[in-house]
Amino acid sequence: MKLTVKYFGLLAEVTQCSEEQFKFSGTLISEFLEAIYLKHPKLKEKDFQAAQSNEIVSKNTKITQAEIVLLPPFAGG
Amino acid sequence: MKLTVKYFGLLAEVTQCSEEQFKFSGTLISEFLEAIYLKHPKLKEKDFQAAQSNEIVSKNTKITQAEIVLLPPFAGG
Amino acid sequence: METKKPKNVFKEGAISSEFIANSIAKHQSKTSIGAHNIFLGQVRADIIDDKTVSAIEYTAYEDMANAKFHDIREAAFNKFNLTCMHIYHSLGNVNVGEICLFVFVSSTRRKEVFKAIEFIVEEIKANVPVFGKEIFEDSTHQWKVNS
Amino acid sequence: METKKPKNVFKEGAISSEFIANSIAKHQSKTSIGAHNIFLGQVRADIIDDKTVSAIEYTAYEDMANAKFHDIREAAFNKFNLTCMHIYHSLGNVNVGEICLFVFVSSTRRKEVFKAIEFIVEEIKANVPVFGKEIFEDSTHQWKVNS
Repeated sequence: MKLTVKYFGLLAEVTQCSEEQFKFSGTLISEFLEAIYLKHPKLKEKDFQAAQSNEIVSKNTKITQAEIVLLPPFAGG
Repeated sequence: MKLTVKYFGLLAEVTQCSEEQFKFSGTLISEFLEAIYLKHPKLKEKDFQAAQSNEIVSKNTKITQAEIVLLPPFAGG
Repeated sequence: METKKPKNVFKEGAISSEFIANSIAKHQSKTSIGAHNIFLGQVRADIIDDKTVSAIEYTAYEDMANAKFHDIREAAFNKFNLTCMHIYHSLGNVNVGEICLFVFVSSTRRKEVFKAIEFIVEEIKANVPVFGKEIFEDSTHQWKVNS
Repeated sequence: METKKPKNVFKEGAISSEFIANSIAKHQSKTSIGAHNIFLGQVRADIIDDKTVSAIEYTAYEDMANAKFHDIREAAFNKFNLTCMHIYHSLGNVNVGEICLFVFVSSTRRKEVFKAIEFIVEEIKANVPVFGKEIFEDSTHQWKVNS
Protein backbone atom coordinates (compact mmCIF):
# COMPACT_ATOMS: atom_id res chain seq x y z
CA MET A 1 0.00 0.00 0.00
CA LYS A 2 1.08 3.60 -0.49
CA LEU A 3 1.13 5.66 2.70
CA THR A 4 1.45 9.38 3.20
CA VAL A 5 3.82 9.99 6.11
CA LYS A 6 3.84 13.38 7.86
CA TYR A 7 6.64 14.64 10.10
CA PHE A 8 6.39 17.48 12.61
CA GLY A 9 8.88 19.62 14.54
CA LEU A 10 12.20 17.95 15.26
CA LEU A 11 11.23 14.94 13.13
CA ALA A 12 10.81 17.08 10.01
CA GLU A 13 14.28 18.44 10.72
CA VAL A 14 15.74 14.92 11.03
CA THR A 15 14.08 13.56 7.90
CA GLN A 16 14.46 16.88 6.03
CA CYS A 17 10.89 16.64 4.86
CA SER A 18 7.44 17.33 6.29
CA GLU A 19 5.48 14.90 4.15
CA GLU A 20 6.36 12.02 1.83
CA GLN A 21 4.84 9.09 0.00
CA PHE A 22 6.03 5.73 1.30
CA LYS A 23 5.37 2.27 -0.21
CA PHE A 24 4.82 -0.36 2.41
CA SER A 25 3.50 -3.94 2.50
CA GLY A 26 2.91 -4.74 6.22
CA THR A 27 -0.20 -4.34 8.37
CA LEU A 28 0.97 -3.08 11.82
CA ILE A 29 2.45 0.21 13.05
CA SER A 30 5.47 -1.78 14.35
CA GLU A 31 6.14 -3.08 10.81
CA PHE A 32 5.76 0.41 9.39
CA LEU A 33 8.29 1.72 11.93
CA GLU A 34 10.85 -0.95 11.00
CA ALA A 35 10.43 0.03 7.37
CA ILE A 36 10.65 3.80 7.94
CA TYR A 37 13.76 3.34 10.13
CA LEU A 38 15.49 1.79 7.11
CA LYS A 39 14.74 4.93 5.10
CA HIS A 40 15.49 7.41 7.96
CA PRO A 41 17.86 5.68 10.43
CA LYS A 42 18.13 8.84 12.55
CA LEU A 43 14.45 8.57 13.51
CA LYS A 44 15.36 5.54 15.62
CA GLU A 45 17.25 7.77 18.08
CA LYS A 46 14.32 10.16 18.50
CA ASP A 47 11.43 10.13 20.93
CA PHE A 48 8.13 10.25 19.02
CA GLN A 49 4.63 8.82 18.75
CA ALA A 50 2.66 7.71 15.70
CA ALA A 51 -0.88 8.93 15.02
CA GLN A 52 -3.61 7.72 12.70
CA SER A 53 -7.01 9.41 12.30
CA ASN A 54 -6.06 12.09 14.88
CA GLU A 55 -5.31 9.49 17.57
CA ILE A 56 -2.02 8.31 19.03
CA VAL A 57 -1.59 4.61 18.21
CA SER A 58 0.52 1.89 19.82
CA LYS A 59 2.98 -0.34 17.97
CA ASN A 60 0.59 -3.27 17.65
CA THR A 61 -2.20 -1.17 16.14
CA LYS A 62 -3.33 -2.17 12.67
CA ILE A 63 -2.88 0.43 9.94
CA THR A 64 -6.32 1.37 8.65
CA GLN A 65 -5.62 4.77 7.09
CA ALA A 66 -3.51 5.95 4.17
CA GLU A 67 -1.91 8.62 6.37
CA ILE A 68 0.48 8.06 9.29
CA VAL A 69 1.69 11.07 11.26
CA LEU A 70 4.86 11.05 13.39
CA LEU A 71 4.80 13.45 16.35
CA PRO A 72 7.73 14.51 18.54
CA PRO A 73 7.14 15.41 22.24
CA PHE A 74 4.42 18.02 22.74
CA ALA A 75 5.31 21.56 23.82
CA GLY A 76 1.97 23.38 23.85
CA GLY A 77 1.27 26.22 26.25
CA MET B 1 -13.26 52.79 80.61
CA LYS B 2 -14.61 54.58 77.56
CA LEU B 3 -14.66 52.45 74.42
CA THR B 4 -15.19 53.43 70.82
CA VAL B 5 -17.46 50.84 69.20
CA LYS B 6 -17.62 50.55 65.40
CA TYR B 7 -20.41 48.82 63.49
CA PHE B 8 -20.24 47.64 59.87
CA GLY B 9 -22.76 46.54 57.25
CA LEU B 10 -25.94 45.02 58.64
CA LEU B 11 -24.89 45.88 62.21
CA ALA B 12 -24.71 49.60 61.45
CA GLU B 13 -28.22 49.27 60.05
CA VAL B 14 -29.47 47.53 63.21
CA THR B 15 -27.85 50.01 65.64
CA GLN B 16 -28.51 52.96 63.33
CA CYS B 17 -24.96 54.16 63.88
CA SER B 18 -21.52 53.33 62.53
CA GLU B 19 -19.48 54.46 65.53
CA GLU B 20 -20.29 55.40 69.11
CA GLN B 21 -18.66 56.05 72.49
CA PHE B 22 -19.59 53.47 75.11
CA LYS B 23 -18.79 53.53 78.83
CA PHE B 24 -17.96 50.13 80.21
CA SER B 25 -16.44 48.75 83.41
CA GLY B 26 -15.66 45.05 82.67
CA THR B 27 -12.51 43.42 81.29
CA LEU B 28 -13.61 40.69 78.87
CA ILE B 29 -15.24 40.74 75.43
CA SER B 30 -18.08 38.60 76.87
CA GLU B 31 -18.80 41.30 79.46
CA PHE B 32 -18.69 43.99 76.80
CA LEU B 33 -21.18 42.01 74.70
CA GLU B 34 -23.61 41.67 77.63
CA ALA B 35 -23.40 45.42 78.13
CA ILE B 36 -23.83 46.36 74.47
CA TYR B 37 -26.82 43.98 74.13
CA LEU B 38 -28.56 46.04 76.82
CA LYS B 39 -28.09 49.14 74.69
CA HIS B 40 -28.86 47.44 71.33
CA PRO B 41 -31.04 44.36 72.04
CA LYS B 42 -31.42 43.64 68.29
CA LEU B 43 -27.70 42.86 68.05
CA LYS B 44 -28.32 39.68 70.01
CA GLU B 45 -30.26 38.19 67.08
CA LYS B 46 -27.49 38.90 64.61
CA ASP B 47 -24.49 36.82 63.56
CA PHE B 48 -21.29 38.82 64.08
CA GLN B 49 -17.70 38.72 65.36
CA ALA B 50 -15.79 41.22 67.49
CA ALA B 51 -12.37 42.53 66.49
CA GLN B 52 -9.67 44.33 68.43
CA SER B 53 -6.38 45.57 66.87
CA ASN B 54 -7.39 44.20 63.45
CA GLU B 55 -7.88 40.67 64.77
CA ILE B 56 -11.04 38.68 65.46
CA VAL B 57 -11.27 37.93 69.18
CA SER B 58 -13.17 35.28 71.15
CA LYS B 59 -15.56 35.97 74.02
CA ASN B 60 -13.02 35.27 76.73
CA THR B 61 -10.42 37.64 75.27
CA LYS B 62 -9.34 40.51 77.52
CA ILE B 63 -10.08 44.01 76.21
CA THR B 64 -6.74 45.76 75.73
CA GLN B 65 -7.71 48.47 73.25
CA ALA B 66 -9.99 51.48 73.38
CA GLU B 67 -11.67 50.42 70.13
CA ILE B 68 -13.89 47.38 69.58
CA VAL B 69 -15.22 46.65 66.10
CA LEU B 70 -18.27 44.51 65.42
CA LEU B 71 -18.25 42.72 62.05
CA PRO B 72 -21.15 40.94 60.35
CA PRO B 73 -20.47 37.92 58.05
CA PHE B 74 -17.91 38.65 55.33
CA ALA B 75 -18.96 38.97 51.69
CA GLY B 76 -15.74 39.82 49.88
CA GLY B 77 -15.12 38.78 46.26
CA MET C 1 8.44 41.01 62.36
CA GLU C 2 6.89 42.44 59.24
CA THR C 3 6.95 46.20 59.41
CA LYS C 4 6.10 47.04 55.80
CA LYS C 5 2.93 49.13 55.61
CA PRO C 6 0.02 47.24 53.97
CA LYS C 7 -0.84 48.42 50.45
CA ASN C 8 -4.35 49.67 49.77
CA VAL C 9 -6.07 46.88 47.86
CA PHE C 10 -9.36 48.75 47.41
CA LYS C 11 -10.52 50.55 44.30
CA GLU C 12 -13.63 52.69 44.06
CA GLY C 13 -16.23 51.02 41.83
CA ALA C 14 -15.90 48.15 39.35
CA ILE C 15 -12.57 46.85 38.04
CA SER C 16 -12.45 47.44 34.28
CA SER C 17 -11.18 45.00 31.65
CA GLU C 18 -8.74 47.75 30.52
CA PHE C 19 -7.24 47.83 34.01
CA ILE C 20 -6.79 44.04 33.88
CA ALA C 21 -5.24 44.22 30.39
CA ASN C 22 -2.83 46.88 31.59
CA SER C 23 -1.77 44.66 34.51
CA ILE C 24 -1.13 41.77 32.14
CA ALA C 25 0.87 43.94 29.72
CA LYS C 26 3.10 45.19 32.55
CA HIS C 27 4.34 41.62 33.08
CA GLN C 28 5.80 41.29 29.58
CA SER C 29 9.13 42.62 30.84
CA LYS C 30 9.33 39.90 33.52
CA THR C 31 10.78 37.21 31.29
CA SER C 32 11.26 34.57 34.00
CA ILE C 33 7.46 34.21 34.19
CA GLY C 34 6.01 31.19 32.39
CA ALA C 35 2.49 31.08 33.83
CA HIS C 36 -0.10 33.58 35.01
CA ASN C 37 -3.38 32.76 36.74
CA ILE C 38 -6.11 35.36 37.13
CA PHE C 39 -9.25 35.06 39.23
CA LEU C 40 -12.09 37.51 38.64
CA GLY C 41 -15.16 37.81 40.84
CA GLN C 42 -18.20 39.10 38.93
CA VAL C 43 -21.46 40.36 40.43
CA ARG C 44 -24.31 37.95 39.66
CA ALA C 45 -27.93 38.88 38.96
CA ASP C 46 -29.15 36.42 41.60
CA ILE C 47 -32.90 36.07 42.00
CA ILE C 48 -34.02 35.93 45.65
CA ASP C 49 -37.76 35.68 46.47
CA ASP C 50 -38.64 36.86 42.94
CA LYS C 51 -36.40 39.93 43.21
CA THR C 52 -33.31 40.33 41.02
CA VAL C 53 -30.01 41.72 42.26
CA SER C 54 -28.96 44.74 40.18
CA ALA C 55 -25.77 45.74 42.03
CA ILE C 56 -23.71 45.14 45.15
CA GLU C 57 -22.58 48.03 47.28
CA TYR C 58 -19.31 47.06 48.97
CA THR C 59 -18.04 48.46 52.24
CA ALA C 60 -15.09 47.25 54.29
CA TYR C 61 -13.38 47.68 57.61
CA GLU C 62 -10.53 49.01 55.50
CA ASP C 63 -7.81 49.12 58.11
CA MET C 64 -8.23 45.47 59.11
CA ALA C 65 -8.99 44.40 55.53
CA ASN C 66 -5.73 45.84 54.18
CA ALA C 67 -3.85 44.18 57.07
CA LYS C 68 -5.51 40.84 56.20
CA PHE C 69 -4.74 41.26 52.48
CA HIS C 70 -1.14 41.89 53.51
CA ASP C 71 -1.07 38.72 55.65
CA ILE C 72 -2.53 36.70 52.76
CA ARG C 73 0.18 38.07 50.41
CA GLU C 74 2.94 37.13 52.86
CA ALA C 75 1.47 33.65 53.43
CA ALA C 76 1.11 33.00 49.68
CA PHE C 77 4.69 34.12 48.93
CA ASN C 78 5.90 31.80 51.71
CA LYS C 79 3.84 28.79 50.61
CA PHE C 80 4.25 29.03 46.84
CA ASN C 81 7.07 29.88 44.48
CA LEU C 82 5.59 33.05 42.99
CA THR C 83 7.18 35.84 40.97
CA CYS C 84 4.34 38.36 41.38
CA MET C 85 1.01 38.74 43.12
CA HIS C 86 -1.62 41.48 42.80
CA ILE C 87 -4.98 41.79 44.52
CA TYR C 88 -7.67 44.45 43.92
CA HIS C 89 -11.13 44.63 45.46
CA SER C 90 -13.92 47.07 44.71
CA LEU C 91 -15.58 49.41 47.20
CA GLY C 92 -18.86 51.17 46.57
CA ASN C 93 -21.29 50.28 43.81
CA VAL C 94 -20.59 47.41 41.37
CA ASN C 95 -23.36 46.56 38.91
CA VAL C 96 -24.24 43.02 37.85
CA GLY C 97 -21.82 41.73 35.19
CA GLU C 98 -19.02 43.93 36.50
CA ILE C 99 -15.81 42.74 38.19
CA CYS C 100 -15.40 43.27 41.96
CA LEU C 101 -12.31 41.13 42.70
CA PHE C 102 -9.11 40.73 40.65
CA VAL C 103 -6.41 38.34 41.88
CA PHE C 104 -3.33 37.89 39.66
CA VAL C 105 -0.45 35.49 40.40
CA SER C 106 2.58 34.70 38.24
CA SER C 107 5.30 32.09 38.48
CA THR C 108 8.07 30.47 36.49
CA ARG C 109 6.07 27.23 36.41
CA ARG C 110 2.37 26.55 36.17
CA LYS C 111 1.89 24.14 39.10
CA GLU C 112 2.46 26.99 41.57
CA VAL C 113 -0.14 29.36 40.17
CA PHE C 114 -3.03 26.90 40.36
CA LYS C 115 -2.44 26.19 44.05
CA ALA C 116 -1.73 29.84 44.87
CA ILE C 117 -4.81 31.36 43.23
CA GLU C 118 -7.21 29.02 45.05
CA PHE C 119 -5.46 29.59 48.38
CA ILE C 120 -5.60 33.38 48.00
CA VAL C 121 -9.24 33.55 46.90
CA GLU C 122 -10.40 31.24 49.72
CA GLU C 123 -8.44 33.26 52.29
CA ILE C 124 -9.99 36.51 51.02
CA LYS C 125 -13.52 35.07 51.21
CA ALA C 126 -12.97 33.73 54.74
CA ASN C 127 -10.82 36.35 56.45
CA VAL C 128 -11.17 39.81 54.92
CA PRO C 129 -13.84 42.07 56.46
CA VAL C 130 -15.67 43.17 53.32
CA PHE C 131 -19.45 43.56 53.38
CA GLY C 132 -21.85 43.46 50.45
CA LYS C 133 -25.28 45.02 50.27
CA GLU C 134 -27.18 43.35 47.43
CA ILE C 135 -29.39 46.00 45.86
CA PHE C 136 -32.48 44.65 44.13
CA GLU C 137 -34.09 46.19 41.06
CA ASP C 138 -36.89 47.59 43.27
CA SER C 139 -34.26 49.40 45.46
CA THR C 140 -34.77 47.11 48.46
CA HIS C 141 -31.69 45.26 49.66
CA GLN C 142 -30.29 42.33 51.63
CA TRP C 143 -26.84 41.65 53.07
CA LYS C 144 -24.71 39.12 51.20
CA VAL C 145 -22.98 36.31 53.12
CA ASN C 146 -20.10 34.30 51.58
CA SER C 147 -20.63 30.56 51.31
CA MET D 1 -21.61 10.87 18.95
CA GLU D 2 -20.31 14.40 18.78
CA THR D 3 -20.59 15.70 15.26
CA LYS D 4 -20.00 19.41 15.83
CA LYS D 5 -16.99 20.62 13.83
CA PRO D 6 -14.03 21.56 16.07
CA LYS D 7 -13.38 25.30 16.34
CA ASN D 8 -9.99 26.64 15.32
CA VAL D 9 -8.16 27.39 18.54
CA PHE D 10 -5.03 28.72 16.86
CA LYS D 11 -4.10 32.36 16.39
CA GLU D 12 -1.12 33.59 14.39
CA GLY D 13 1.48 35.14 16.70
CA ALA D 14 1.22 36.29 20.32
CA ILE D 15 -2.08 36.77 22.14
CA SER D 16 -2.39 40.45 23.09
CA SER D 17 -3.62 41.84 26.40
CA GLU D 18 -6.25 43.81 24.41
CA PHE D 19 -7.60 40.54 23.03
CA ILE D 20 -7.83 39.16 26.58
CA ALA D 21 -9.54 42.35 27.85
CA ASN D 22 -12.04 42.13 25.03
CA SER D 23 -12.84 38.52 25.96
CA ILE D 24 -13.40 39.55 29.58
CA ALA D 25 -15.63 42.49 28.61
CA LYS D 26 -17.81 40.22 26.44
CA HIS D 27 -18.81 38.30 29.56
CA GLN D 28 -20.39 41.30 31.31
CA SER D 29 -23.73 40.48 29.73
CA LYS D 30 -23.67 36.95 31.18
CA THR D 31 -25.04 37.85 34.59
CA SER D 32 -25.27 34.31 35.96
CA ILE D 33 -21.45 34.22 36.08
CA GLY D 34 -19.88 34.79 39.50
CA ALA D 35 -16.31 33.63 38.90
CA HIS D 36 -13.82 33.65 36.03
CA ASN D 37 -10.44 31.93 35.98
CA ILE D 38 -7.87 32.76 33.32
CA PHE D 39 -4.63 30.90 32.67
CA LEU D 40 -1.97 32.57 30.52
CA GLY D 41 1.16 30.84 29.26
CA GLN D 42 4.03 33.30 28.71
CA VAL D 43 7.29 32.60 26.83
CA ARG D 44 10.23 32.54 29.25
CA ALA D 45 13.77 33.76 28.52
CA ASP D 46 15.22 30.44 29.70
CA ILE D 47 19.00 30.15 29.73
CA ILE D 48 20.26 26.81 28.39
CA ASP D 49 24.04 26.19 28.13
CA ASP D 50 24.70 29.94 28.41
CA LYS D 51 22.31 30.75 25.59
CA THR D 52 19.12 32.75 26.19
CA VAL D 53 15.79 31.95 24.54
CA SER D 54 14.48 34.97 22.62
CA ALA D 55 11.33 33.47 21.11
CA ILE D 56 9.42 30.26 20.51
CA GLU D 57 8.20 29.34 17.07
CA TYR D 58 5.07 27.21 17.44
CA THR D 59 3.84 24.69 14.91
CA ALA D 60 1.05 22.15 15.34
CA TYR D 61 -0.54 19.18 13.70
CA GLU D 62 -3.55 21.46 13.43
CA ASP D 63 -6.15 18.93 12.41
CA MET D 64 -5.46 16.62 15.36
CA ALA D 65 -4.80 19.55 17.72
CA ASN D 66 -8.20 21.14 17.06
CA ALA D 67 -9.84 17.73 17.51
CA LYS D 68 -8.02 17.32 20.86
CA PHE D 69 -8.96 20.85 21.97
CA HIS D 70 -12.53 19.95 21.13
CA ASP D 71 -12.34 16.74 23.19
CA ILE D 72 -10.89 18.70 26.13
CA ARG D 73 -13.75 21.22 25.91
CA GLU D 74 -16.35 18.45 25.92
CA ALA D 75 -14.67 16.66 28.83
CA ALA D 76 -14.42 19.86 30.87
CA PHE D 77 -18.08 20.78 30.29
CA ASN D 78 -19.04 17.26 31.39
CA LYS D 79 -16.85 17.21 34.50
CA PHE D 80 -17.41 20.76 35.77
CA ASN D 81 -20.39 23.08 36.03
CA LEU D 82 -19.16 25.77 33.62
CA THR D 83 -21.00 28.62 31.92
CA CYS D 84 -18.29 29.40 29.33
CA MET D 85 -14.92 28.14 28.17
CA HIS D 86 -12.49 29.66 25.66
CA ILE D 87 -9.08 28.39 24.57
CA TYR D 88 -6.60 30.15 22.26
CA HIS D 89 -3.09 29.00 21.35
CA SER D 90 -0.47 30.81 19.28
CA LEU D 91 1.13 29.54 16.10
CA GLY D 92 4.30 30.99 14.59
CA ASN D 93 6.65 33.34 16.40
CA VAL D 94 6.02 34.42 20.02
CA ASN D 95 8.73 36.52 21.67
CA VAL D 96 9.78 36.17 25.30
CA GLY D 97 7.35 37.96 27.61
CA GLU D 98 4.47 37.45 25.19
CA ILE D 99 1.40 35.24 25.75
CA CYS D 100 1.12 31.95 23.80
CA LEU D 101 -1.80 30.26 25.60
CA PHE D 102 -5.04 31.78 26.89
CA VAL D 103 -7.55 29.57 28.71
CA PHE D 104 -10.67 31.25 30.11
CA VAL D 105 -13.38 29.49 32.16
CA SER D 106 -16.44 30.96 33.85
CA SER D 107 -19.00 29.56 36.26
CA THR D 108 -21.73 30.60 38.62
CA ARG D 109 -19.56 29.55 41.56
CA ARG D 110 -15.82 29.73 42.14
CA LYS D 111 -15.09 26.12 43.20
CA GLU D 112 -15.73 24.92 39.66
CA VAL D 113 -13.33 27.28 37.89
CA PHE D 114 -10.29 26.32 39.98
CA LYS D 115 -10.67 22.62 39.20
CA ALA D 116 -11.58 23.24 35.57
CA ILE D 117 -8.66 25.52 34.68
CA GLU D 118 -6.05 23.09 36.02
CA PHE D 119 -7.70 20.15 34.26
CA ILE D 120 -7.82 21.96 30.92
CA VAL D 121 -4.23 23.26 31.04
CA GLU D 122 -2.82 19.85 32.03
CA GLU D 123 -4.80 18.16 29.25
CA ILE D 124 -3.50 20.66 26.69
CA LYS D 125 0.10 20.15 27.81
CA ALA D 126 -0.23 16.35 27.67
CA ASN D 127 -2.44 15.66 24.68
CA VAL D 128 -2.38 18.44 22.09
CA PRO D 129 0.21 18.07 19.31
CA VAL D 130 1.84 21.49 19.44
CA PHE D 131 5.59 21.84 18.91
CA GLY D 132 7.87 24.63 20.06
CA LYS D 133 11.20 25.61 18.55
CA GLU D 134 13.07 27.67 21.14
CA ILE D 135 15.06 30.26 19.23
CA PHE D 136 18.18 31.53 21.03
CA GLU D 137 19.54 35.03 20.74
CA ASP D 138 22.34 33.70 18.47
CA SER D 139 19.70 32.25 16.09
CA THR D 140 20.46 28.63 16.98
CA HIS D 141 17.55 26.63 18.33
CA GLN D 142 16.40 23.61 20.31
CA TRP D 143 13.07 21.82 20.54
CA LYS D 144 11.01 22.42 23.66
CA VAL D 145 9.53 19.47 25.57
CA ASN D 146 6.72 19.92 28.12
CA SER D 147 7.47 18.77 31.66
